[in-house]
Amino acid sequence: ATQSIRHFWWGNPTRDERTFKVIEMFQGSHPDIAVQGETIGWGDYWTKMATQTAGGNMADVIQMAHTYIHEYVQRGGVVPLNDYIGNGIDLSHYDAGANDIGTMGGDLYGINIGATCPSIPYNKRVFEEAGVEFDPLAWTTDDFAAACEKITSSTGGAVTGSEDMSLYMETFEIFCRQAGVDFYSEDGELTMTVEQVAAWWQMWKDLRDAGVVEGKDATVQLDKGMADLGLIRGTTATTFRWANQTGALQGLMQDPLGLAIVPQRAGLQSGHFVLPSMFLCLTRDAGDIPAALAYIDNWVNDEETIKVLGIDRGIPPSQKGRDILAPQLNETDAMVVTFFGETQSQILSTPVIGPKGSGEVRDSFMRTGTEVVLGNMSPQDAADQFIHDAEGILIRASR
Amino acid sequence: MRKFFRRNTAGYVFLTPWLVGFFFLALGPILVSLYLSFTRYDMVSAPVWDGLGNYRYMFEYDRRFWKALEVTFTFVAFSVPLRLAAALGVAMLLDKGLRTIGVYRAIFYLPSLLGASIAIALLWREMFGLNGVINQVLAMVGITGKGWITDPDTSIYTIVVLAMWQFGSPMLIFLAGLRGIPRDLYEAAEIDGTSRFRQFRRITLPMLAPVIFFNLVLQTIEAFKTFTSAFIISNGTGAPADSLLFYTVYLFNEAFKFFRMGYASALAWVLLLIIAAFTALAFATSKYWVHYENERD
Amino acid sequence: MAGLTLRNVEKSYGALTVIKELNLDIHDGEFLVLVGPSGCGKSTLLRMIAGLEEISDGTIAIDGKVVNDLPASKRDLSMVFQSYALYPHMSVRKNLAFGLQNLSMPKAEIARRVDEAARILQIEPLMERKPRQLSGGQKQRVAIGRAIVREPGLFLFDEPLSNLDAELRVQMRVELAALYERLKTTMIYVTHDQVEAMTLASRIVVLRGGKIEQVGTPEELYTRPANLFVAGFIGSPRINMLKATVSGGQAKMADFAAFALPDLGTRDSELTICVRPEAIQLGGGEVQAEGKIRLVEYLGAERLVHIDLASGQRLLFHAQGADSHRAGESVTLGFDRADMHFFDSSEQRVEPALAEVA
Amino acid sequence: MAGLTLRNVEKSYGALTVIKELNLDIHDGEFLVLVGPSGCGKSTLLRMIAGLEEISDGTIAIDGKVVNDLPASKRDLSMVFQSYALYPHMSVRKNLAFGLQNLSMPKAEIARRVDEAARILQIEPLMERKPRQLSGGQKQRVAIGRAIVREPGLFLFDEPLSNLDAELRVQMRVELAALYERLKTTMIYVTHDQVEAMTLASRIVVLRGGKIEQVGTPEELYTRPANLFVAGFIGSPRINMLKATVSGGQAKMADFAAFALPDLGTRDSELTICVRPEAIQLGGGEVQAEGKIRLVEYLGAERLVHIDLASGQRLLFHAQGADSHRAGESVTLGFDRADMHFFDSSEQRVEPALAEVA
Amino acid sequence: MKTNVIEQAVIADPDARLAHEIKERQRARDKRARLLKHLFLVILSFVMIYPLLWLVASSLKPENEIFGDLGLWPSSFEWSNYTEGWNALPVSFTVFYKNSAIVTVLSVIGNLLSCSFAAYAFARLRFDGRTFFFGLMMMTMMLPYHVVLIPQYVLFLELGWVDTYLPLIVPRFLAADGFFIFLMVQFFRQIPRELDEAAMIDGCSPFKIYWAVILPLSLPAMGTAAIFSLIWVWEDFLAPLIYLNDVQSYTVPLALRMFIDQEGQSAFGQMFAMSVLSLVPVLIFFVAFQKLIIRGIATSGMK
Ligand SMILES: Nc1ncnc2c1ncn2[C@@H]1O[C@H](COP(=O)(O)OP(=O)(O)OP(=O)(O)O)[C@@H](O)[C@H]1O
Ligand SMILES: Nc1ncnc2c1ncn2[C@@H]1O[C@H](COP(=O)(O)OP(=O)(O)OP(=O)(O)O)[C@@H](O)[C@H]1O
Ligand SMILES: [Mg+2]
Ligand SMILES: [Mg+2]
Repeated sequence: ATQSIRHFWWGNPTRDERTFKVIEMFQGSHPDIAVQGETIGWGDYWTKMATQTAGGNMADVIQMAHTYIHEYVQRGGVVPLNDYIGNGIDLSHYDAGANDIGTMGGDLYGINIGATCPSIPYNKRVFEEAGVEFDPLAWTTDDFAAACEKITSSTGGAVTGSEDMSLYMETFEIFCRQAGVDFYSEDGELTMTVEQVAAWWQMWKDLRDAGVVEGKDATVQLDKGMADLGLIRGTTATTFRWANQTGALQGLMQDPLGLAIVPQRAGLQSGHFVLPSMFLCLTRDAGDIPAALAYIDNWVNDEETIKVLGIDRGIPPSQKGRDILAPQLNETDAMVVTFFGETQSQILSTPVIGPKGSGEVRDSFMRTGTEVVLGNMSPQDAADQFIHDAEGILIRASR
Repeated sequence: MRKFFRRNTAGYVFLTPWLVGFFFLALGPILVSLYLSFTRYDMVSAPVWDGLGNYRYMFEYDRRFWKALEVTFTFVAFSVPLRLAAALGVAMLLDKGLRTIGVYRAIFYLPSLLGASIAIALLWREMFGLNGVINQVLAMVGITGKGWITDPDTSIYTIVVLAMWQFGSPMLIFLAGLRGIPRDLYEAAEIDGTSRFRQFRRITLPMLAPVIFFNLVLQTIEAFKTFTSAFIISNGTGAPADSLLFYTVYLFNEAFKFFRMGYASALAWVLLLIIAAFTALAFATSKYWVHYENERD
Repeated sequence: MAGLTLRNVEKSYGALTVIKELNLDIHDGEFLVLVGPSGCGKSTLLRMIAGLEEISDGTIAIDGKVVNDLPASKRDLSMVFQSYALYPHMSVRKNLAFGLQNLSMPKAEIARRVDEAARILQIEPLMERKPRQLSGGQKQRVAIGRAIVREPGLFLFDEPLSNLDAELRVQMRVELAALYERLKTTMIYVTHDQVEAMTLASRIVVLRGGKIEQVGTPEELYTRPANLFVAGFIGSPRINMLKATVSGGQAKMADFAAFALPDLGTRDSELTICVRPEAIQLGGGEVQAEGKIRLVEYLGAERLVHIDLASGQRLLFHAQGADSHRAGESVTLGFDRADMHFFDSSEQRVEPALAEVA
Repeated sequence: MAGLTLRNVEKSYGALTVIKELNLDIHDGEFLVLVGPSGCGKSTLLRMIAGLEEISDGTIAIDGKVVNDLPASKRDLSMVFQSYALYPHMSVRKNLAFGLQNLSMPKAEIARRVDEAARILQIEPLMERKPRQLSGGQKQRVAIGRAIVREPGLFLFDEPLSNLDAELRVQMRVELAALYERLKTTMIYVTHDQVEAMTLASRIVVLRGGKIEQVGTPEELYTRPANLFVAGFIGSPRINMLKATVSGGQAKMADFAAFALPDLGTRDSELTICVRPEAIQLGGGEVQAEGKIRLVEYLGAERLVHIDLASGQRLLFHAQGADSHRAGESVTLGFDRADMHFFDSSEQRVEPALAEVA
Repeated sequence: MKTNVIEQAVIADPDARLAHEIKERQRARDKRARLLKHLFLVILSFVMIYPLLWLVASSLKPENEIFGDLGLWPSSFEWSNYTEGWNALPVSFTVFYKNSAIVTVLSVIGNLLSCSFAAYAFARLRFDGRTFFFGLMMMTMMLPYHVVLIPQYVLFLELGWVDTYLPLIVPRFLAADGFFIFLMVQFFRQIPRELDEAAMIDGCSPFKIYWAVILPLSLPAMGTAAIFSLIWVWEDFLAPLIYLNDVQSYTVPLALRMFIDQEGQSAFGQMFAMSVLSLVPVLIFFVAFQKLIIRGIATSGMK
């Protein structure tokens, strides 16, 4: 090999296996390009990434998450790909708007390599046994509350209807968008409102007070891993997750899972959206750009590659991709793809990706929300404080 | 001049590996971190000089800094004495007699072997959770427990318990130390009609003082720097309600989650000063209670 | 106050038996001195009595009560360790006071006793020092002090004066004797110093290889050693030993003329005849030989004269004061029959029948 | 082989000066014995010579080369520590061989020397033991062994025989003398044993409080002590000291009749007159007094008779062999003028003018 | 016949009988005391060992049972977690173990050597600047390591050491871990100085004293240090995480981190199985080396 590139992603055993297979295949077809695959789990990935970035030693091609892409884009860690689209990388078959979220200020920084959407995975067995009947694609917050009540009472409280999602900012985002309010404006201003925040927390407080959602002990743990979810442990019937994680959830459970949308608010618009679960980015430190481009192009276009990758990283953001995969999907995956397809119609807009500091705002949201969960603050007061804090955070982050 | 060389050569020869390591590997990064503490540095772009900005923000505006200090001090105050006491107690128990003691030593060290792995985090949440083992045991004696680890008022103490439970390394050091106490002192004390307890207080403790001192200083330093257990148990967030926001967890998040390495460096140097103050205090008082048999001067 | 009874006491380290079937009665209030060659088991015996060393076999009773499994701390005794075993982290004063504090004695009384001991031991200026700041002899005195501040029923001293200068040793010896006079406690005292043994002991026990060779008053041991070992061991300079063959009531030693032997009640034809160096007479004595002075050792008050006899035997002569013998000089020497000690071939003392002493 | 020169050597621990302005020349091949009361600085001096103790002031030269800052390991000497300092983790054999291995000596030679030392010290059966399995005297012998296997230019012995029994001590003393004879190396030897000092020394140094009181051959020290301290320190049993007032050529001691004093070349009217216990004569002597026997100490070969005089003065009389005095008896005692040692009021020896000795 | 005689003698001799009885009584009492102590230790042991039991149990459970069911006993034993876990990652655990072994063995050797060197200097030798450097050494332990991570990374990057084992191993040969230096200093200071002196008299250079006297006499401390440094290096994941890029060069703890994906498919069962296995070498080493710790060396060559 005369050229060499490094590809760095966060993974797990299956994903790593698939990715290394892809690399192997790529090298088979491109004997002049050596690819070094580098991988580690999610949590450690970002520490290592930051260190490599600081050292000027980033891998040529990296996997990005929507929660972090802004940080790297704004600081120049990843480079725009505009010049290479159609000129090295062929994205012509991509769904319209599939790369919107990877585009900032008109430049494309991250190529969508798997789309996902918000979802409420639910324990089918529990729902059925409790006799809950609902339309997973069109239920409302009232249906949701009723379902929770039914489940909780029918199991005598052994299983509560739902996890208390008041601290899930992702779920709140849909709630917000249902009212037509996005979190941030295009230029990074905070646009979410005190009212929406208060209403959100109030809604959950009511459910909590009714005793139909999981208790505060489970709630105040933040950023729970799958292993800690009530859904997995059998103590609640639903949670919030990105749809592409359904397979992973199902692997840890015995009961079958179903997927529902985040409940609608009666009379308001849909807040549903899709976003890339992962991006591929070209970094500032990339040495051999043509080789990297060849690699990326192969990744999004090569049929065999798409087959090997499966929907592990999300649903292919192109009909071509989805068609290639359709025959090989297992039951759960098929359900996910179906769900993804069926909810397309509910997408009204794409959310704006958060500015620098949005991660910290999310932390602040969870922290302040905790006070509400613990009963130390009223939803309204907490909402006031959160918005105040969030503004401060954004100001500090923008310096 | 020759005298100077004669006096110093051996010392510096033995110190060479450390000196090389210190000057070539450690000092640079330390100084850089000091420099960074006066800058804004997001790790992607170049650092920007900010004077005392970080420090000013820390002391004037940063509520979470103070919270982190509070959490950390609470932890240090409880965990260090408890852990040392547990370690010393068990070490004393294991010091003599009993043929099977090797097995116990291994068993008691196990928790420390497991360190702060994901398994421990899961387990700890389970044990101290609402329906955890602890509450089941408490229920047996008629006490209704609570979610110890999820209640901001008590969560820190579960970490203290964790620290105490992982007393393996100080225990091992105590064991090694106990072995160094000349047996004839106990014989003399026996002859002097000394009770076991007084032997412990008047012979064991003072003779073990250098080792106790070591453990005290090191455990204090380590306790101030505690990171992994709190980080893993709180999923890196310091939750619930920042009650597990250990100083280094906060520092880590500032650095690697929020890209404020400059601020994190400032935090680090403040922590260093705090630890240094405590260590200096320990060293200063040591001459009153740590006896080195062999010091000439 | 305590009497001690040792019955069939044994001590082994693995296969090595250090104390063998030892039987000994120590009377209440006795000053017993233990002597014996290096490594014979003196310290071990002391440590067993103290309760520091497990007894492999037999029983030890204090005041008639078997104490085999009584811990040292309950035996009410104090001990000066051969290795001092001072508490390195305590000042001299604290070292001395430590044992007393265990008795929860009033502070003033502790201070009084400690000061008294310090005065006796002449370590008053050293009271605030740590043991490592002391000279060997000073340490040893602190070790003695630690034992004497307490007034237990039994004192055990393991070579307590070995590192003191002659003058101090005499003073300390006198102090210990005074202490003994005052308290009349049982004392067991190990020493290599013959003067100490002789002057302090009410009885001396001679130990060899873990066995008792003889027990008796100093005078008994000196004048009537029970066997050749005791004869050689007690007395400095060492007793002269001469081989003799007996035939027909006559004894013959190389270099000496044969002489009539009193009835010794033994059939052995090989005897050992011992004569103390101070019993040798130059130019006199009932049994005489010719010799040549090999070496004159100067000891201040006296001289030790080493004399070679023709057969190669060597005799030691303890010469008094003004004596002007020189090495190389030829002399006639002799001794009286009354000064002879007789030992049979099994090295046991044999006593001449009284009537027959000429 | 090494000669040593000490010039104005001082040693202080903080404010405490332990060795003061010490000057001493030790000749090459000399056997120098260091004596002095406990804590006078003997060990310290030895350690300074060895290079283990920093010298606060002054210079030490070995063979004319100043060695103040030469490390101990380069001084080519061996030392027996007062505290033995055996390597606890090594067997006796390894303890002995250790120093030799540092010299990269052939294995066979090491083994030979170690075996030889073991034989001399009678520790052959102990060779595989660790120090903690040895008795005190055995440890001490190992410590000696460690010093003698090497054959350095200078030997330093710090009370090497203090924990051995009398017999062994004599044997070891003879062995050390033989070693000295064979190697003719400089030896510096600290002891509290007068016999050792007297028999081994080519010269004795008497140290007190870190200062040299007198240096001389054993005979010089015994017969002409330079001052009252040396007189009292050398000689066992201790010399008798009597206060005397001088007037008009006559000296008067309490209890004794006045007698004519030779010219002492001093104007002091207060003198101290010393008489060795063996110079006392019962019923004889030029100067006489009446006394009462307080105590007779039995020492085997001789007796120590303590006599009270009317004024309360006490005299010690060293009685030879067959002596039948009893406590309580009244006696007349005396001594000759030739046996008197005179010391002036500053405790320095004064010598009677030769001509005037009657 | 012979035993009979002895028995008779025992019965006949009251002292011997008494001695016999006493021994029996003492034995009984010792036994009781021992039993009590054991009981206490056993209970404590259970508390201490519980997490390991849980870990082992979890490693044997089917994936979907690990979190749903809190009992220790698996419904079926999934030994496949072990067999499959070993090869679940792109690189076999055989390689990870080999990598870990290389890094660990070299690191432990480096640590023990270099730290004991420095400790010897600090504890035993006098030189100008000793206190100053000791203070600096202590200081290096106080700075949270996260803030020097990046400068250090840059340094090693400059040296071209990234993606090699050098950043993991070289610092250990340069006494980078103050913990061990300080630990050894405290133990070295306890060794009677007279032994150094005796060795000096025996013609030892400072190095020989260190090697032949100080080291063997600090076996308990060295054993402790060996155990700690082995365990810590074996379990260390931060440095390997930062400095190793190639999966082929990953160490075991890094490999264990590859099983868990917060956001996706995880293999908890296999991760637990491999975690259990990763403890095995450490435990073996612990059991082997703790003997050093308890075989204390009585400093009894001293008076
Ligand atoms: N570290 C120290 N600090 C203060 N004083 C000390 C120290 N070491 C020794 N000394 C004092 O120095 C003096 C001389 O001690 P050294 O050990 O030389 O005495 P020594 O003549 O050998 O006595 P001994 O015959 O008892 O062994 C003693 O009075 C002792 O108390
Ligand atoms: N732990 C042990 N293992 C084996 N033998 C030992 C042990 N301790 C002592 N001994 C041996 O037991 C014998 C008696 O030792 P002890 O200390 O009683 O002698 P000692 O009479 O006091 O001699 P010394 O006069 O030399 O002090 C010695 O020969 C010694 O070597
Ligand atoms: Mg002894
Ligand atoms: Mg001394």
